[in-house]
Amino acid sequence: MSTEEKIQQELLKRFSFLDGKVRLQRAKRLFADVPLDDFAAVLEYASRELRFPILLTITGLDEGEDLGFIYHLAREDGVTLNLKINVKKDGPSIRTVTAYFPGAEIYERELVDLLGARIEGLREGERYPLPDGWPQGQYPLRKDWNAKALKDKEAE
Amino acid sequence: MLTALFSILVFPGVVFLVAFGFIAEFYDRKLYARMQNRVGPPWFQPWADFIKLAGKESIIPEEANPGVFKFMPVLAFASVASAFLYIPLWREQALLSFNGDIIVVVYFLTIPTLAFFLGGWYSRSIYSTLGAMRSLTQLFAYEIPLLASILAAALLANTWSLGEITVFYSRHPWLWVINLPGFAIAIITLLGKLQKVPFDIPEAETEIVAGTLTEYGGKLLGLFRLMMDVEMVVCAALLSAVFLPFGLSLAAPLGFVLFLFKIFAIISVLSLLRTVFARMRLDQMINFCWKLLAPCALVQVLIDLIVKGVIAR
Amino acid sequence: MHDIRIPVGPQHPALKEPESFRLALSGEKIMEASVRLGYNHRGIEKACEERTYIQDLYLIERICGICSHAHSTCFLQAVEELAGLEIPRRAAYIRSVIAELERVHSHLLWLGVAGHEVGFDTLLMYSWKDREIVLDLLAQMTGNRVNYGINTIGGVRRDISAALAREVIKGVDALEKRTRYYIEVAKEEPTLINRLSGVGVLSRQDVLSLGAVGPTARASGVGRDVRKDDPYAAYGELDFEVITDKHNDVYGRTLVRLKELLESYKIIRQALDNMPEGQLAVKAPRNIPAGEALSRYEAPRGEDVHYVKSNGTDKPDRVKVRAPTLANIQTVALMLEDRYLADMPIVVAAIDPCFSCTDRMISLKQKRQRRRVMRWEELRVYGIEWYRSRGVDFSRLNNSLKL
Amino acid sequence: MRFGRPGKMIRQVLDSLIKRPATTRYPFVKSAAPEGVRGQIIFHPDKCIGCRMCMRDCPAGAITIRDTGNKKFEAEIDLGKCLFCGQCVDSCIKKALEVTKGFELAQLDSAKLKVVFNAETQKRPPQET
Amino acid sequence: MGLIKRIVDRARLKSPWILHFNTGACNACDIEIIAALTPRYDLERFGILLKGTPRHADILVCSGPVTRQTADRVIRIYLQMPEPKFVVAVGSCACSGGVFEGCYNVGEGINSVIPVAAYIPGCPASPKAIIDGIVKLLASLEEKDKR
Repeated sequence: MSTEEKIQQELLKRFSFLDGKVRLQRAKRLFADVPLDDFAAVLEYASRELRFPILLTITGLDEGEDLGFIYHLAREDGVTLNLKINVKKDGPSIRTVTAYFPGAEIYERELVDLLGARIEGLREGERYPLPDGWPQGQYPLRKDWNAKALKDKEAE
Repeated sequence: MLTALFSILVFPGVVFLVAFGFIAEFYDRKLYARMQNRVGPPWFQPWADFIKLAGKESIIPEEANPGVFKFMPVLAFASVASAFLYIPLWREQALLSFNGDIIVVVYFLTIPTLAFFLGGWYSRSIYSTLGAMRSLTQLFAYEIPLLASILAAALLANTWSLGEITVFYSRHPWLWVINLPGFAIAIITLLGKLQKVPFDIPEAETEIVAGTLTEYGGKLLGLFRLMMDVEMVVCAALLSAVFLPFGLSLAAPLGFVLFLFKIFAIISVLSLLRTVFARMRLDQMINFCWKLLAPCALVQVLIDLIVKGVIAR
Repeated sequence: MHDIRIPVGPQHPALKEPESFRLALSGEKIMEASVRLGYNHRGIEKACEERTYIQDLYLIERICGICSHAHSTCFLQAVEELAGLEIPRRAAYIRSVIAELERVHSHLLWLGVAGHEVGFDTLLMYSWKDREIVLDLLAQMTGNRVNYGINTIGGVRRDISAALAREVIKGVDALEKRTRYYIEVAKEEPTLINRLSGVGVLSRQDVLSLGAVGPTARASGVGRDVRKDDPYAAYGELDFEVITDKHNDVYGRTLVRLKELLESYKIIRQALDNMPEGQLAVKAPRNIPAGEALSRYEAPRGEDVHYVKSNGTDKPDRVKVRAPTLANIQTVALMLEDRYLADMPIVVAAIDPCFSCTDRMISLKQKRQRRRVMRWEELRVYGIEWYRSRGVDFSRLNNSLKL
Repeated sequence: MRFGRPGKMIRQVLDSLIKRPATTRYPFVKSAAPEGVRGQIIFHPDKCIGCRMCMRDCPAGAITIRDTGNKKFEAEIDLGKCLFCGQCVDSCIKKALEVTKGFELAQLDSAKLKVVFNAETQKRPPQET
Repeated sequence: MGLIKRIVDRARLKSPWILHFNTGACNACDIEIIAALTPRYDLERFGILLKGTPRHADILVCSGPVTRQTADRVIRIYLQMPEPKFVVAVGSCACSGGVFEGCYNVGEGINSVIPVAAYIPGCPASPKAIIDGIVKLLASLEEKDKR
């Protein structure tokens, strides 16, 4: 019963709606799909009780009509837990996690810039990583966007 | 009249100084490079730099005051060149000397720092303003120990004229050994005056781009760099005259060679210190100068007074 | 002294790379600092989605010129995990040797840059002269001084012959002598120590909350090293210690990096001594089956994280790169507050930023009074803007040049 | 504020004054690049069968293979784009591409960066670029 | 007058001061440029100094494909430099956008923004290649002066 399986059992015991959604891909790699509205509770539980103090990064995915966000959490002994949530493209905005991980501010600002995610509670600051002259509403990492769209937008 | 003109314009005057300044700069850069295990620049490098800068288009910033901006390098160079006339090269007698010319020489050598300040302040760029402020604060740090150590030697010789100082020390050969600590302090503070590495804070390349010289380019920059070389030669000559007074009664050619050797020795020490130290922060430099150098310089003055008292009886 | 705002960069002798800082100074003290990056943002993640895995390999390798092997190996571990490939032991050993040689050349490079930032150019000249030994070894082993291109999907492209291994051991011995000399210099040269100690202080608590990684974290006592926590390539079978330090400042980071060099030499000798026989690479399919993988790697600057999602074709669906400097850059604003302007270059250089990895930024932290900075005003006071208000006014000129 | 014993590097700096400088006088003394270094990529038109695998795998799109009639091909390698990574050499099943150690490729006008390899350039010896 | 012009031209070739700007490169070429100043290659024997401000520089050494944000910075720096000035593009990215061509935030190398005098291919261009490029540029200027 390796530590990863112990963590998997604790997660399933704590949150019943997670069963069947927590995958152990290989040693030290746990993947879990979490519904949006319970995400805050799962994150709170993982970072406090399960002792995942490090947020490696947040990956943004464009999955057709909704946006996927994967929060990669890690522990001192190397086990990583990747929590995935899905949000409709024009659906509700998500809460910022800077309360638990102050370092997440950059990752969230990048999501806003490159994928057009709406994150509330994010502090006001410089845009990142796109240049200032970047036209509004152009999200480079969206599947339906490509460099030519930008060139002809600038041509107008 | 003609010989006076000749000596002002050519021999210990401007032409000799410019040539000697360039040779000194080449020697300093070559030694610096060799100590870093590099080959270093060819012999004509300082000349090529100066001529190239003279050939470049010089841009006067719009908001800068053109008068002051252009005049500062000329003022600095003039003051440094005229300081050289009062320093006895290898004969006891300098070209011009009167009682109190040591103060005039030290005053002339402070004008370049003032020129840096005004040049930097009037070129209106943030970096050069910061550089200008730094060069002034630095002036107060290194000026006191430098002055104290030079005047200590003068006090012992009981005169304010450079010529008489050298005469005094050549008559009492063993007295200049007492001034050796003063000589060490003078060399360290000289690094501050010439803005060499441990104290090149106003021109700190990695912090404020090029400090006071950020806005200067072309001819004016060339003149400023020439002024810094000449200042190095003049200060080295001043220190060698005050602290290394031996071998002054030799015949002209041998005396001149000994004089050159003394100046190159001082420049080698400056170059070695420049290679081996990291740059100090402004607050560290002020602490270092006030807490360590200034007290030592005052102790040096005390020693000289005591020795003078002993000799007088 | 009124509050003057000094923009530094994006073109600045201290900063090898384009990033611009806006420091609010009162006198010599920095009251508040903001970093504006994004100059290096090239849109690599989007480009990865439009190219095949083989082309991506060379693109990912050029994210950062100094830690190219880090990014390429990290990316390949994810792709090999997706394709279910088990790379031969010899390839894993060769990857570890090249990784450690890259750490050696990166740390020597940082030592020189740190010396240059505090005006100690002799240290730059000597440490980069020694760095040439490592670069020659790497050029012989991989074919290029940097951006080695020794990795391919499923293993490595070149072998390390016995003669080459002896050459490497000879080079490593010479470098070990030089590194011990640099440790002595770092411990005894007072002008260097005064400029490094007490600067860029980062407490253990700040490291944990802001998530700093690599030597920056280890210098504050947080012993986090992916080679030990989540071993990859051949690190599971090699023994070495994780160097930590209690100084919490730039001086501590210098010592950590220098002692890590000694550990790297130990690892290289071990890996070369018991290098297993076997083939160099496994045949890799052109189309990678669908799936997602996360891979971590201990780059010279800290922990490098790659996330790859594949959809069965020969082009990845999503590649996410989190470079180590991104985690460390957050601590720069914290370290810069109420320090001297003269410390700014060394504090920035202390985290050994690699902005080409990151092109990230941190937010402007308004410390005391709330200052509303106008949008247009902010655009004008910008990086190189202070040239504009002097000399020729370029805004009229700009539109005449083709952009 | 530590004063301690300054000038730790004095001994090292002084004895490099005596030693020969570590500079290789490059343009005047041509020293060969280390063994196995990847320089300019050259193309042998006779071996090429026109499968264009190299064009597909080139990360920078630096090589273009053109058909010059009756199963003969010519290649144009754009040195401005080429990364000298050698992936095309590995992907070429007919070994028509080869890595050399040439690195003096600087040009003053960008047109000269595009090097064409075909039948008649084969006869001329590879001129010093 | 001819003599003075020839002397100034020769001096200009013997003391080319360089200014380095990284327009979004992966900093491999920047390291090689600085490595060319260190003891093993030592650019100072050609009289080359690395200067911090465009006012002092003659040659602008650029590395990296011009990203959108550095585009107008490069132009400003080029305009700040006093005549006569030259631009050297180091590395494949600077010559033509290299491996990053086609990325949305990247242009096609330095010559799409400012006139370039010499191109040095290589990824990264080794210090020897950089020295070779600068020597070729200086040699071509020498011929131009003679004519």
